[in-house]
Amino acid sequence: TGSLQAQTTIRVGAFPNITHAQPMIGKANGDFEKAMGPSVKIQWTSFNAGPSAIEALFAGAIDMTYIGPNPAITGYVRSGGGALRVVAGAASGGASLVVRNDSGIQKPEDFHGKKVASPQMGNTQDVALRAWLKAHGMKSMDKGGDVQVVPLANPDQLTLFLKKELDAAWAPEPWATRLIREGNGRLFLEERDLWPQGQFVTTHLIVSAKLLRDHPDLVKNWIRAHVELTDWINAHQPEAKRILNQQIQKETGKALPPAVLDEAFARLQVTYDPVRNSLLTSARSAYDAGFLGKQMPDLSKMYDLTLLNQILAEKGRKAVQ
Amino acid sequence: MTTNPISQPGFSEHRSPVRGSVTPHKSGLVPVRSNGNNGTAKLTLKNLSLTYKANGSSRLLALDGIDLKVKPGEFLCIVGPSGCGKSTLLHVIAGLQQPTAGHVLVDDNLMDGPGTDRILIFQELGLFPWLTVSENVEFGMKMKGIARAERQEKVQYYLRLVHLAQFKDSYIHQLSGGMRQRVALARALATEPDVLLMDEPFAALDAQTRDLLHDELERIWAETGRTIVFVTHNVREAVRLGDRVALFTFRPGRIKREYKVDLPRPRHLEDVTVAKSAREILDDLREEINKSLEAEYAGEVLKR
Amino acid sequence: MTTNPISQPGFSEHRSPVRGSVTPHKSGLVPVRSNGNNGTAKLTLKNLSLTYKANGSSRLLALDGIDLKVKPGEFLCIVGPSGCGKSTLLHVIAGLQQPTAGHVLVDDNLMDGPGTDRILIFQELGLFPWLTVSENVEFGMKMKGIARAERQEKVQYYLRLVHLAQFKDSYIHQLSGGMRQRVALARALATEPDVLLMDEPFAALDAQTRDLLHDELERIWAETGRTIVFVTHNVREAVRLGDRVALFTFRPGRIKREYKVDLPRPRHLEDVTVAKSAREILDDLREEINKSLEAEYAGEVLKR
Amino acid sequence: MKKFMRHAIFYSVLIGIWALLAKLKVWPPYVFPSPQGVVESLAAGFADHSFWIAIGVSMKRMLLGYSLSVLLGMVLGLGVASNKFLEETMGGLLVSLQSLPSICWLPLAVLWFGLTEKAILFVVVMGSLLSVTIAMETGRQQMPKIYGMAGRNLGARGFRLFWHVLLPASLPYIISGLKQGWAFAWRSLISGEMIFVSLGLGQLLMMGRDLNDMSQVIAVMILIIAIGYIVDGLVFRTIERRLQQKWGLAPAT
Amino acid sequence: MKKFMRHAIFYSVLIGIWALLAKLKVWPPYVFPSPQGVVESLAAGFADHSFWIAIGVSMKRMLLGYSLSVLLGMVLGLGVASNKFLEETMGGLLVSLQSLPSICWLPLAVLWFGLTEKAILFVVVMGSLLSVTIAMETGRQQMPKIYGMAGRNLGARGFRLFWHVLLPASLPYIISGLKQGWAFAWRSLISGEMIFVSLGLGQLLMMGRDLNDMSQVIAVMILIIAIGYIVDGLVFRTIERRLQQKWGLAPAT
Ligand SMILES: Nc1ncnc2c1ncn2[C@@H]1O[C@H](COP(=O)(O)OP(=O)(O)OP(=O)(O)O)[C@@H](O)[C@H]1O
Ligand SMILES: Nc1ncnc2c1ncn2[C@@H]1O[C@H](COP(=O)(O)OP(=O)(O)OP(=O)(O)O)[C@@H](O)[C@H]1O
Ligand SMILES: [Mg+2]
Ligand SMILES: [Mg+2]
Repeated sequence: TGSLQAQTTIRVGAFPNITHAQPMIGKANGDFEKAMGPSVKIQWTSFNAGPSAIEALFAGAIDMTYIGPNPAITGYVRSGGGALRVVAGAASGGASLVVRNDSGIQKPEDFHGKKVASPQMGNTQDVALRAWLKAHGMKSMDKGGDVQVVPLANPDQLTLFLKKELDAAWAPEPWATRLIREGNGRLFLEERDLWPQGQFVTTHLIVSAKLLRDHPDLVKNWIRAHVELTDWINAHQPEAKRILNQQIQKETGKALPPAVLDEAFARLQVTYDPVRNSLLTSARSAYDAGFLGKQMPDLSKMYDLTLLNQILAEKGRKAVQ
Repeated sequence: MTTNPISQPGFSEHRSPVRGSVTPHKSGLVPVRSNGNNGTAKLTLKNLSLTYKANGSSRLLALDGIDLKVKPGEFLCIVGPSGCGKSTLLHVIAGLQQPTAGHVLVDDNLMDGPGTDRILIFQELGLFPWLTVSENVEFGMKMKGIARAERQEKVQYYLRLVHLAQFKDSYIHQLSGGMRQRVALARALATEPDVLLMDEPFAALDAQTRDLLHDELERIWAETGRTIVFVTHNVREAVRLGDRVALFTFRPGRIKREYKVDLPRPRHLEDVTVAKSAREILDDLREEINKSLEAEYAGEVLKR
Repeated sequence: MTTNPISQPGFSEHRSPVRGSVTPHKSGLVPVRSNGNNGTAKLTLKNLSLTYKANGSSRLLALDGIDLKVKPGEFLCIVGPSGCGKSTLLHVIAGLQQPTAGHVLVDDNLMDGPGTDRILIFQELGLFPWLTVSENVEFGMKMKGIARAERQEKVQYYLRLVHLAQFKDSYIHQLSGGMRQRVALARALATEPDVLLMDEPFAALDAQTRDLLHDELERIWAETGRTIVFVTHNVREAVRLGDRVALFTFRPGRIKREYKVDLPRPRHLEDVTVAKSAREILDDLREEINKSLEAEYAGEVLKR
Repeated sequence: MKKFMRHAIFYSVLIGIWALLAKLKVWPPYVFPSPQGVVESLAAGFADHSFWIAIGVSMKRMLLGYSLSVLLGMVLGLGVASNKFLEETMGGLLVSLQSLPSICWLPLAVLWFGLTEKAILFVVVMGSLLSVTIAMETGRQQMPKIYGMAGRNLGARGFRLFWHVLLPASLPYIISGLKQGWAFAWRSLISGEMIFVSLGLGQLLMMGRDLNDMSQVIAVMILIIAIGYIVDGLVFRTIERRLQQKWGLAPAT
Repeated sequence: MKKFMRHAIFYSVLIGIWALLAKLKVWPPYVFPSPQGVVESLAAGFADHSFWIAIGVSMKRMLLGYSLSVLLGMVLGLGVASNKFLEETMGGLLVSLQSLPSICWLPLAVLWFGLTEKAILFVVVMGSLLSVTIAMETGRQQMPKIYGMAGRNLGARGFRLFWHVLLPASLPYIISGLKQGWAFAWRSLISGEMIFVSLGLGQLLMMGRDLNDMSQVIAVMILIIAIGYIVDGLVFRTIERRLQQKWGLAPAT
């Protein structure tokens, strides 16, 4: 299939965001181009939000993308399992419950009657927040409890922190850090403390089912490069952070303040493990909270980690679940 | 000397069929009955009626059973009280308004819709404010597909005719009322239609300019054999210009009477014969208006 | 019998100071010089000039050094060739247009801007299409703050005066040209101003209706002592109505000559004396137009 | 009757094409849902009352916000029209301020009004306000001079001139502004309703998009279109028809 | 000169109030930046060329998309105007279709055009197209009857009637539509640029909001306003002035 590969272009999506370290750094350094060889052309597209990336994947405008768990689930469920597969992880951790310093919250019980924000109705943090409240015997107002859960865009959370109209927020990085640094906030808990081994998925790599079917070799090459890049990042954190920030600046015109970057990055873990169980657990909670329809969707076929595990085996590492 | 190509001996009066004499009436007017003859007509109006929706559910009968023939090359003047339906009639002939009943034949063919064979000078003029004077005059020719060079020659000719050559690049709002009226006149003449429908085209002109334009119009008419239907409220003007004058009743508009004008051309507005003929029509008109005023106020007389 | 409250013996002609005789001229006209007297004037125009921007950079001198006095209760008629600046002058007096030079005094006070003491009947009428006929007539009174009941009484009175009582609830577009003109007349009269500025208010009316309205206007004028400046292209009408007639030159508009009309009232349009006087003015007008036409075409004569 | 038939045919053909495209599976159903899918979404939405609630909530906001912006837009238009200074300074900014996307107003809305209805109203008003003002200004600029002259001649001044002459004379223009303002208001409302979970149609639309649920997106689109259609027929067409009758304007053919 | 002075005063006072509010720290500087902060953002943006690039990219899209939608909007307006069937069916939908937020078009844009410039153009065109059509339709409805009559009387028919009479006669209305269309186009562009990261001003604006960087948001707003101001002055005011001169229309005072 050499001649076929000669014309192959693969179109990849990613977000200019610190939870997308592999694609950003790989893009900056040309690592993927090197790994895929001259016969494959890589066409990068940066997205601002998950739904757009899923839309593009649905429309056949991209072949694979780095993306958060939520849009991946909706994309999988919406297409009846036909559109995409998760083939690797990219990042774990990086979400925290931040409380406003003068909100008077010291312990979980203090959340009674408070106003707590999540980024979006039904997304991972929203689900995590509701599950955590439930675990501590509280309910959100719409379920008849006394904690007001307000889904709210991250920037608005900061504004309302400053206006003292919001008491707490379950936020991903770098917003958790910014709420702490700029919004007079305090870290109440890190979500990773709630998970086994402190791992829960934040970003993973999905590919269209079609690409996986037609060009498993390409996907495999990509995953290999992805794994190697992950290792490199973990081994060269300071340089990785510098390149990451540069790339973010290049694409968005704005770099993160170094302090925010450092603090946020510290709460993240760059990994190739998709932490499948965390997603399934989270999906279960989401279903319990009524976000996934009348029937618990079957997510068992959402993962195809064969290629990843092959590569890990090549490298003599432990397979992931 | 008459430039009128058609010459028909006298006929009886239109509505009340009293026979007129064949020799010219002493005032120069001969009552005629236009429907009597069967020669080809340029325009034939058959039993035309038109009802307007007025306020609410009430209706206004503007034209009521108009029968009229206009012969090719005839100069027909229409006079009548204000609001009797003269403009409405011209709109119908131009094909811009649908009659409620009856129909219009042009050259014995059923007319449907407007055509460049019948050009109307609107009472409201209807000049295009987004065009200059010369572009306005050019408009009809452009629509007819006349070549640019010829168009411009004609624009110049007709603008001179109406004494507006100097204003060819002006926009309409820069003209006085009378100048606008002359632009509308030039625009219609320049289109050179078979039938010219003119709705009080000289109403806003000073006496002298009007006299000059009377002469020009008569000359063009005589030279080209055009058919002209000319609405005016100036009875003298009607006698000055027309082969025939039709007098409309007040409301609804009917043809009360027709007069053949048998005075030799060229005539002049101030001619004694013209004045005399006009006075005769004016008397009929006056009678018509008084009758209708009385009707309108149910016998109540306006205090004065 | 004259209803004219002001009666002044003859004066010399305006531009070429040839002394006229004190006794009435044989035609009933007396050339006058309006600037000569020093009594209080209702309107005083001092050296009024107005230049329009025409196309591009060219300019058009519409009014050129107009000096004119109108006495309280005087009926002044203005005649002149089409496009000579008559409407412009009325706009200036009404305060709707700023003269380039000179100024207007009303009752010896410098006029600035429009006021309900001077109501203009526009040549284009300027009726409000969003109002009914009676609301249009009511408008000026409403602005003056007249009580509703009185307003409605007057609306009815003036609509009857112009024979449009039946159309009080119609909208403007439902009226014929002549009817619209009468609405504008009623609107202006109903506002009952000191000074009425009328720009060809009867141009679209049939002869008989116009005659009736001449009578009405004359009656109102005599009864109320209103000052009227009346622009017309109908010289006979000017003589029929006016105490004085001012003849404008072609372009730029200057006062070529003024005539005092010394005929007894009531006059009639068809009176021989009126016709005779009119002919005299018409001769001057004709001369004026021919002169200007010649100038316009630089000696070239229109072929006819 | 015939008109109704023509309408029926038109919409049937449209839906037919759509159904055909969906049936042929030119695009996967999760990006290009079938009419049936959308009807199901609609039925489900109405059945669980969420659409009714959303329509009610959004319509209330629209009515309030739109009325407010028409009112304020007119006042502003009057200001700009009557004050030379305002005209010079504001006049040239109208179009550019109107072209600011609603996203610009979101932070200010949150800052000034917090998570309240007022914040949403603010976004709606800011989004459509100037649209009316632009139309008024154009109307005033393009109005035949004679009306103003006639009004002043008859003694109308200042506010009375505006109210009795300039406003009705420019009404034909204002109508267009009202229509455009309506469109702006809807779009802004949708943005405004994204500030926080606020039950409206904007929320439903965004949920549909966030969940990549095209059936829901199209269902909400249909609701918006239907509401617009009704309002257009009841309000704008009525004003237009009355105006045409009064002024004797008529669609040229 | 005096006009310039008045402008200078107006803007100085505006900026003065702003600076004062910022100085008084009525609101935290994160959400209510000072003029200096914004100027710094502007300077930085221009210094690292990101603003220049964004302006270039967005202006190109605007020019293309806007011209296209004006053109198509007019064609559609002609269609609706000249075809009774289209008028009945489409006419009533114009306002409602125009009120659909751009977000509705995003999925279709991606589906049909992929992640290309065309997708963004599509969103811009869909966002402003009908605005021009609405204005044309209003113009045609509200145009004095006499123009159409005079045109037909002089032999204009069909397309020629449209081009030589109906279009110029409704130009005063169309101007207002062009202005509103410009505003719609900008707003849609900002939405369109959210499909993917595409360097435009919309991107910068959204970045600013996503990072809660109000200085950047306001800097971009100022850019949008400035561009609108220039376009308004160069295009719309010029057309308006020419129209006023030709038609003898004048702002009433
Ligand atoms: N669009 C309309 N709607 C309702 N009635 C109308 C309309 N146009 C004209 N009319 C009525 O029809 C009658 C005839 O009008 P028309 O304009 O034909 O009169 P006219 O003879 O031309 O009068 P004039 O000499 O005053 O111009 C009038 O009474 C008028 O009120
Ligand atoms: N707005 C304008 N811009 C430029 N020129 C104008 C304008 N209005 C009028 N004029 C010119 O001023 C001159 C005088 O116009 P005006 O309307 O005062 O004439 P008039 O005496 O009333 O004529 P008519 O008897 O035809 O109504 C005309 O030559 C006309 O072309
Ligand atoms: Mg008429
Ligand atoms: Mg005049």
